[in-house]
Amino acid sequence: MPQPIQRINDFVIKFANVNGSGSASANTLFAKAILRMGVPVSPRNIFPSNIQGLPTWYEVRVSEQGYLGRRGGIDMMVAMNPQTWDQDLKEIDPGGYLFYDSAKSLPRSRFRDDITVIGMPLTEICNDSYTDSRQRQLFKNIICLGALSALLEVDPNEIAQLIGEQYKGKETLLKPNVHALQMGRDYALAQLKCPIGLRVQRADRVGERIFIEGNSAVALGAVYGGATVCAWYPLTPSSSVAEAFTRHCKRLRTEPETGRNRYAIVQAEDELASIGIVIGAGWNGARAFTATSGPGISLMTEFIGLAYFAEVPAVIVNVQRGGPSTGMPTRTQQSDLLSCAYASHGDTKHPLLFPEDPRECFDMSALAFDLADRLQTPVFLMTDLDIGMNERLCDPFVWDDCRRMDRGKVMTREMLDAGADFGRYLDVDGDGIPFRTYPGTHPTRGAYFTRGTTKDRYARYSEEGPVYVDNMQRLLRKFETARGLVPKPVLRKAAQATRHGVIYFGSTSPAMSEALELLETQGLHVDALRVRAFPFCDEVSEFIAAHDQVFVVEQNRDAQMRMMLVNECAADPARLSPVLHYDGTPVTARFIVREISANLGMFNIAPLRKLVS
Amino acid sequence: MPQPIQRINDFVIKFANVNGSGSASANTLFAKAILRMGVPVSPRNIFPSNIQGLPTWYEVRVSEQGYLGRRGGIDMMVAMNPQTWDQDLKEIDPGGYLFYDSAKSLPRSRFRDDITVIGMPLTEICNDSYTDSRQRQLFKNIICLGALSALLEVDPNEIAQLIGEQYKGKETLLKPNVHALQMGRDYALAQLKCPIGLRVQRADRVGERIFIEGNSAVALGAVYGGATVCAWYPLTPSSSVAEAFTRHCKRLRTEPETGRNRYAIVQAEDELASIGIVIGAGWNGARAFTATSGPGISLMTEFIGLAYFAEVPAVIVNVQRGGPSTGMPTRTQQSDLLSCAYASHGDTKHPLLFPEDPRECFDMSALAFDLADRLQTPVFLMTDLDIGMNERLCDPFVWDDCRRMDRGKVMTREMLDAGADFGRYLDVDGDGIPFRTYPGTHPTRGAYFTRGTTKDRYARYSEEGPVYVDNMQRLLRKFETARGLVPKPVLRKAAQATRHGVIYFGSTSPAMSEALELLETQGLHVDALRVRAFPFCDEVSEFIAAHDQVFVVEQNRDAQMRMMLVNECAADPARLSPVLHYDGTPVTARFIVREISANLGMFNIAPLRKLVS
Amino acid sequence: MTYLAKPKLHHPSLPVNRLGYTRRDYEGTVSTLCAGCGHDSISAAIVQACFELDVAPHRLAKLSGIGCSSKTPTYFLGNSHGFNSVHGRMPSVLTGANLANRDLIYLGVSGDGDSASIGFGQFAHSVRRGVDMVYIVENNGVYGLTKGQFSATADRGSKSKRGVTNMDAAIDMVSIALQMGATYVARSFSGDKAQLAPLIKGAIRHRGAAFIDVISPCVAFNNHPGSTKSYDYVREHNEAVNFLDVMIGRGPITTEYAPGELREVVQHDGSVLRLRKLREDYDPGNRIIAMNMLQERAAKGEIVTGLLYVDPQPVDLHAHLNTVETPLNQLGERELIPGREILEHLNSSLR
Amino acid sequence: MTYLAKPKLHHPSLPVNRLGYTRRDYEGTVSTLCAGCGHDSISAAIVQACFELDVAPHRLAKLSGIGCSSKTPTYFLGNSHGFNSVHGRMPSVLTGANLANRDLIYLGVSGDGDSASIGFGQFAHSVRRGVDMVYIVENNGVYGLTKGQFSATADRGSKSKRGVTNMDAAIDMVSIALQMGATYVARSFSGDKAQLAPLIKGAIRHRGAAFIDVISPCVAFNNHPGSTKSYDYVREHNEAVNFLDVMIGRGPITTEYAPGELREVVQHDGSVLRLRKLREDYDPGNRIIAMNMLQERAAKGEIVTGLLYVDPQPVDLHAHLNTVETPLNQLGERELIPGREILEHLNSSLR
Ligand SMILES: Cc1ncc(C[n+]2csc(CCOP(=O)(O)OP(=O)(O)O)c2C)c(N)n1
Ligand SMILES: Cc1ncc(C[n+]2csc(CCOP(=O)(O)OP(=O)(O)O)c2C)c(N)n1
Ligand code: SF4
Ligand code: SF4
Ligand SMILES: [Mg+2]
Ligand SMILES: [Mg+2]
Repeated sequence: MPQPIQRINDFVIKFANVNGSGSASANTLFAKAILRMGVPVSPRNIFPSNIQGLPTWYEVRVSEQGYLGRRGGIDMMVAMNPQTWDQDLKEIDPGGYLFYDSAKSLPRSRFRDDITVIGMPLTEICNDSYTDSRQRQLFKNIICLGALSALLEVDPNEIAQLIGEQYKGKETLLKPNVHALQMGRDYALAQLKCPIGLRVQRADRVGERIFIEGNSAVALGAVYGGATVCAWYPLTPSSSVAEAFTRHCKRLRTEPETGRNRYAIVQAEDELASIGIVIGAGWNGARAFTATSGPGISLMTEFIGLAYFAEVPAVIVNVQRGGPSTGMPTRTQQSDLLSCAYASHGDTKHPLLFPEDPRECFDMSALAFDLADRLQTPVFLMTDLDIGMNERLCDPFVWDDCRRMDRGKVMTREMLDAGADFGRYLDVDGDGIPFRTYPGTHPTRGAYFTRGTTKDRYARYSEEGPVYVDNMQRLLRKFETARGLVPKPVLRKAAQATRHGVIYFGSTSPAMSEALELLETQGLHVDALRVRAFPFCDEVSEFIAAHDQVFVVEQNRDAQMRMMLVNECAADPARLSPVLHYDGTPVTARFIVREISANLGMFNIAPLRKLVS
Repeated sequence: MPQPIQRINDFVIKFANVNGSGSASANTLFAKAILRMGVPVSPRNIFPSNIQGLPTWYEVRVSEQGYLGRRGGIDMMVAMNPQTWDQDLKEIDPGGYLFYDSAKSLPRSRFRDDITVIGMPLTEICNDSYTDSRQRQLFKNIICLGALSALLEVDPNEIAQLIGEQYKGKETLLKPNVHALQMGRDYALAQLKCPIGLRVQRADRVGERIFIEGNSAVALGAVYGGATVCAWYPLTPSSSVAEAFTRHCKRLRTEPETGRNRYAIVQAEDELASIGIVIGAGWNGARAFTATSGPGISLMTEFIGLAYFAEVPAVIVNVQRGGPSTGMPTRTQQSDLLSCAYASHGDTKHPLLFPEDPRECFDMSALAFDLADRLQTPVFLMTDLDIGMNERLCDPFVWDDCRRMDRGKVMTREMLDAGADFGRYLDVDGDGIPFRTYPGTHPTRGAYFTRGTTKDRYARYSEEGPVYVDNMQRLLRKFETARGLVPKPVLRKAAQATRHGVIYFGSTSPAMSEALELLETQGLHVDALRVRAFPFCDEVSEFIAAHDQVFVVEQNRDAQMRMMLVNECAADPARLSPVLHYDGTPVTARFIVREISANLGMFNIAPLRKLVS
Repeated sequence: MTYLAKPKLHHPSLPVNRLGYTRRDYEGTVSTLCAGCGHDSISAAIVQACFELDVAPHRLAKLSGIGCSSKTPTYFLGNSHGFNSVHGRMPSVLTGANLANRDLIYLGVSGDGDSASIGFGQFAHSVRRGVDMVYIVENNGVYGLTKGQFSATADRGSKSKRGVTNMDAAIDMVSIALQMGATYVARSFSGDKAQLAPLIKGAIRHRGAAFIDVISPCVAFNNHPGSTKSYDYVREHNEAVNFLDVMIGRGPITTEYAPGELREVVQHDGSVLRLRKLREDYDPGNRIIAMNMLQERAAKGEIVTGLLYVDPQPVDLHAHLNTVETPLNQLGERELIPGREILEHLNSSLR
Repeated sequence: MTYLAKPKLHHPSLPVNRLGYTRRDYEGTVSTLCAGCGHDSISAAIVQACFELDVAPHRLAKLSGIGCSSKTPTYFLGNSHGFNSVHGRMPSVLTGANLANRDLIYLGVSGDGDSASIGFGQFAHSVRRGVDMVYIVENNGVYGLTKGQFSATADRGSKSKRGVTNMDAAIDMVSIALQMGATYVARSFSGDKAQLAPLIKGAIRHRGAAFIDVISPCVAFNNHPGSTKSYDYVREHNEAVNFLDVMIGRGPITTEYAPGELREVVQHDGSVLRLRKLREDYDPGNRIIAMNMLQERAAKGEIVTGLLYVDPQPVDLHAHLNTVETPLNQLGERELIPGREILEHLNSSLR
């Protein structure tokens, strides 16, 4: 047997559970307790498109260095699902650990020799202590947690404290939970060899950071961005954006005097209606958004073209999942870039924002409303399941109370009265953005008829070629203006000057940061640019121009970002090498390092130590 | 006054009419009579999105050389619409001709000095001859036609013959039409200076060619392609595809014994239903298609992704119009390339076919059904309004009676009984295409469950990463197979070896042919490649590689074809120069020549004589 | 100056309403529909209704889908904002507009293709949500703008201009609206402005989902014998169950009417719907009876017109959502943005 | 060998039907729905109906949209082709499949979200076209698969698991199906297999648009007090108007039934629907009366179940389209392709 893995504050543990068995809450307690000990964690739910009974996993990476991407490989498996036993066992790295419910005995052949096996008769303990079957199921998870606290030296007080916060005011729930925790812990301390080679040690590496799901952060950003209308249709993995918005609004947006709502949330009958409601509200001067995923975007396509051409602000949150078609609803990808950037028939282009974590989800969500109003066009917030439905450690939210909503070019009653020349599609100052009026502004001036067909600068219907071209070119100017308004990319220079660069975006960020460090330690220097928006700022073209070879890391099959870069930055495709990961799991640093180093090898770089993934 | 234009068999005449006034039939007679004289014509309808009362035009290019593209410039205007008088007058080239209804006198200021003005009191003549107001309106057009036959020396017997064919068996309609024709002709011969400088002379330049609208040809191609199910939703300019299919089927697809239909045509409630019906029928082994335009494509987007991923054959005819959104429903563009090639969220790619004229509409329509069955995927036939809704002279249709439908890889009851290993998504021979079974084939074998979610080679549901990747890579292999099956591009070498090339496609073809001749006469040698399909055949990449500078001529704003070429052929964008025409009118040879020669100028080619457009 | 705000030189003797507007102030640009199209008469009825109700044109927003009918909002109320959206999706756009500013009047104009074919789902769902709107379907049984194909309201057995017989069951928009919970439901005929204009007035004053199905013959494609939506056919089969007069505030009962039972319904906003019964057995206060009658009469080939159902105390979407009185599009930073301090509290709860 | 054709080792004593199949031959893969989900009972009823009707599994195609309900076709009829399409669009896919081959039986399975929300238009239009199909909505008033949001069939005033009250008017699928011209309309309850299985049998033998609304409680998200789609609520408010027995060919009237008026309806294909009336005043032969009764009972909070309407002589889409008897997908070059000569004639007509 290989040496059991010995690692402090740097390992991956995976819980194999059954969907709907109530394991989620215990799993979260585990992750949060480690966080409270000052050690960064990044947990990931791996769940099926199912409500009850199918396998589900919770993978937690514990990393004092603060690596928040998926690492690959499993150091310890908590195997609570007989259905997936064989598969789960196989995944453990040699020298790793297996924790399982030994109540039912298994033949030796179903185990492995190269790992440390820790059995605990969880079911027995539960059955002895509880009579109710639901209780047995729920407390089993807590007892298990107690045992793990002993095995891994997770501070039980932190767990108890968290349970206390969770059940504040519900003493009848609090006590039995703490009791179960203690019971599991006591058993482990008495019967099992504690601690094992994997351990958690108190550190100070979390700081002020917060722990939140991207979808909730997006929703909070919408509150701070001044969104008042939300129309949505349930669709995994985006539903929790609207659900969180509902929760946030309930707390933060009630008119104190009347108890009435300063927002309107409509669960529409489908995505066509959701986006229609958003466009109607945006046209009428409210800040409005919808949250959806790939299939919803596809259904919204016609309407998105209308909003582009009629120049109506709208914010569309796309929490990307695996495509195409229904695809992999509970898996992650970054594969809707083309379908969003060029959504709809005819010549169209739409701004996209790529947040890397919940903090940027918040920032960019709020920003999206300013951009949509300023640019009078749909703006996409491109997150994904990995970032949206998993809690992620990130910088705390900040807000400047002096910040004002940028409502863009809105002509008021006063301006109209003062005799302003209102042309709905008139480019008064060269930025391609015309003034608009809200309906109801003025009794005799400023009304106009909005259309998805061709119109002149004064919104008069026209089918004339020159009028059409004039309008379409203005829309291009507007897109140029967008280029100057969207968030700039973030450059991370390698320690040494290098001809090699890498471009990445969105949820790939933590894996990429780690990969860059790994590459650096191998003497491979790569400059990195994290793209945060489309249209691409000039810095992106400059970055490509400044490097002989640029890797483009993305989570889709067809290298969609690369295609957009080639096209929009007029870059020679020969210099852009795709690094593609698209099996539905979040990309790992190991994968990126392997791909890049293999590729650099081809470019006559000194041979590299082969890395495993 | 400049010298009146003198041209035989080479001029452009434009009829300015009122929508719904019955001018269409007289206009067609005019064009067809010239054709019957052996002189090629290419007429184009310019009509508004309106049923009655708004201006509409019919522009006829008469060209013995056989140029069928729009030329630009008007030699003679038949101004029958007071609403557009001023605008129509302005369009006439200096030295040109104006024919108008002089019944109502106009001040001199409303005329021009540099053209020949020919007035004829049409209304008066009509009112004297007819009492019924509808008759007055209709026969006015025929009287006008009679006058033109005298002015331009169009053989009146050809017109009379055409009227005879049109009203065969309807003597009561035939006679008065011929009478009106004669009346107009007699008046002109007696009262006007006949002929004018523009004349038609019998020639022999039409040959066996036929004269038909692209939409009708597409529909006929669908009949010959074996389509049995058509589902559609009315949408300009695509409606006449389904309407023509209905007509063709009535004549060609009735079961003789029973009078029953060997086809099913459903006018669905919208485009989502149309494509759904097509996919259901394709899944169940019928050849099925829909015809639509941009907005319909947008609505079909989700379903197209399903067909891609579930691998269901479908043929989608996209008669492109001006976008985005409702755009310019009655104008032409080639601006749905991206929205079709990469339709739907997630990683998707779809074959596209680009016919140049009705003949290719027919050929490619029939072919599309073979390709869809062979590739088990949606195939797009990309025509446009210019080609679809205008009669165009083209080679006659041909058909080989030995030709058999390629139904692709379909596993039969016999094969299943013989023990074939049926895996719905199993790539048995490396071409990426699996076998399918039709429902109802076999009592116990070959049934499978079709899904838009991830499945393994045996169609079993799976959410596993490797299974997903395996399937997605097979789909890429299938796309490679498509590359070998779609129509190859057509190369037209310049007279001299050259570093310059031009790529074009679809309805741009006649303008391009003419432009190439014009360039050649100016000593500008450009090799030309007409792309006929996506994915691009190797010849396309080779063509790009073989030229330093390649112009890409297309009728959209965002250079969509160029983007696809850069991306799919890994071409350096610096070498691909966009030539974009997107005002909704068909591109002209003059425009192409001007753009290309100006651009070649920039590349240090000997300066060129400036051309007007 | 915008295109629509064309200077209108009024003849001094033109009557003005309480806001000082003449009827011409409620007009739009010149119609480009076919001469004789029923839709133009509906536009005229809308003009009349708004004029008589003293609607401030800029306090009304007009929304439509795509079709000849959906074009009409250009032809009336030139000083109102309008939105000609996409085919079949007016209801969602209108819903969103309504959410953004509850203080305006929302007039949705649609066609039978727009609302019964492609837009059937949106029509039904906007009604069942109780959006406060006037939803008018200009129903000609065909797709006018795409040249005369059958729409989903074409009656089974009716014939197209080219002689094709429609085989699909017809959708009766009024029955669906009733079933979806519309609180004001009427049917009328574009050829009967005297009936139509008051129905529109009543709908405008109704604070809930008001639906009016207006049979509106298409002279270009559906006005021939064999059509059940032609002028002749509708005139022959029209069966008005009542006649409406809308009063703002309660006035004395005038004696202008021919005899017939009078009934007054006071709407939530104080407007009075004064209904003169033409069919004794028709009760517009009972949804179930109304539906039943409609079905029976339809089976007999009658086109029942009039105010078919009204709930004078509707509950609209804003009430369901419990939104504040101030239009949402007028809320500012103070009302909407919780600020830094609260965010910091939130941060601490996330550690 | 495909996955679905799993070798089934039958106990020799299992009863077989006329085709020699046992009930197990009508099963599918193991259900992954929640234990107790109503949908699983519907699957069982489908299995029973097909077994008893001697349906050859491969002559039936099962189509669905997306949702827990739409997943169920994997769990029955493993030897039938299935198509789990996209959300809300089963009706169009089924229509197309039906057009391609009129010889198969088409079973459409959908949910209330799938058919009443996103798919409302397709549902309505497929019914009004008279597509020959069995359309089953597994109606739980919520979106199960996306975790319990209200669907459009949730009753106004009903409460979600989290305590939120639904404010939108409910869509009654049965009323809409009737209005759209469905020729076989039933409602049942997943908890009542004895009622449900015969209703499915009758629908399968019906040669037109057959619609069955099956209330099917969602144990995960909609089985609590306050729900009107819970097992308890439905049991309490269920009001069966009749009981159906389907006979293939006319057999003697058995005496197994409790007394009650018996009525026999002979369908177009010869199958006999034997109806025992449980409510004397309910007549499933009259669409208008049926609709009226439904409305009245619904207003009283009753959930009317049973065979609500049947037209024994339906006219289906193929009849409307006058298609040939041979399935279109079996026509070959000879029938479909007019050939060179005709093309040349066409060419000459185009000169
Ligand atoms: C997505 C889409 N599909 C099709 C069309 C084409 N189209 C325009 S209007 C129309 C039908 C209009 O019919 P209706 O609503 O009855 O209006 P009408 O013209 O009869 O007043 C159609 C099909 C479109 N504009 N958009
Ligand atoms: C276009 C699209 N939007 C949303 C979804 C997400 N979705 C999946 S199932 C479902 C609702 C299913 O509800 P219902 O039809 O009632 O089925 P149930 O699960 O309740 O049986 C939704 C909204 C989807 N798959 N596709
Ligand atoms: S086509 Fe019909 S609906 Fe359209 S404008 Fe003409 S008459 Fe009216
Ligand atoms: S969530 Fe509801 S509908 Fe879905 S399987 Fe569970 S009980 Fe059934
Ligand atoms: Mg219509
Ligand atoms: Mg449901």
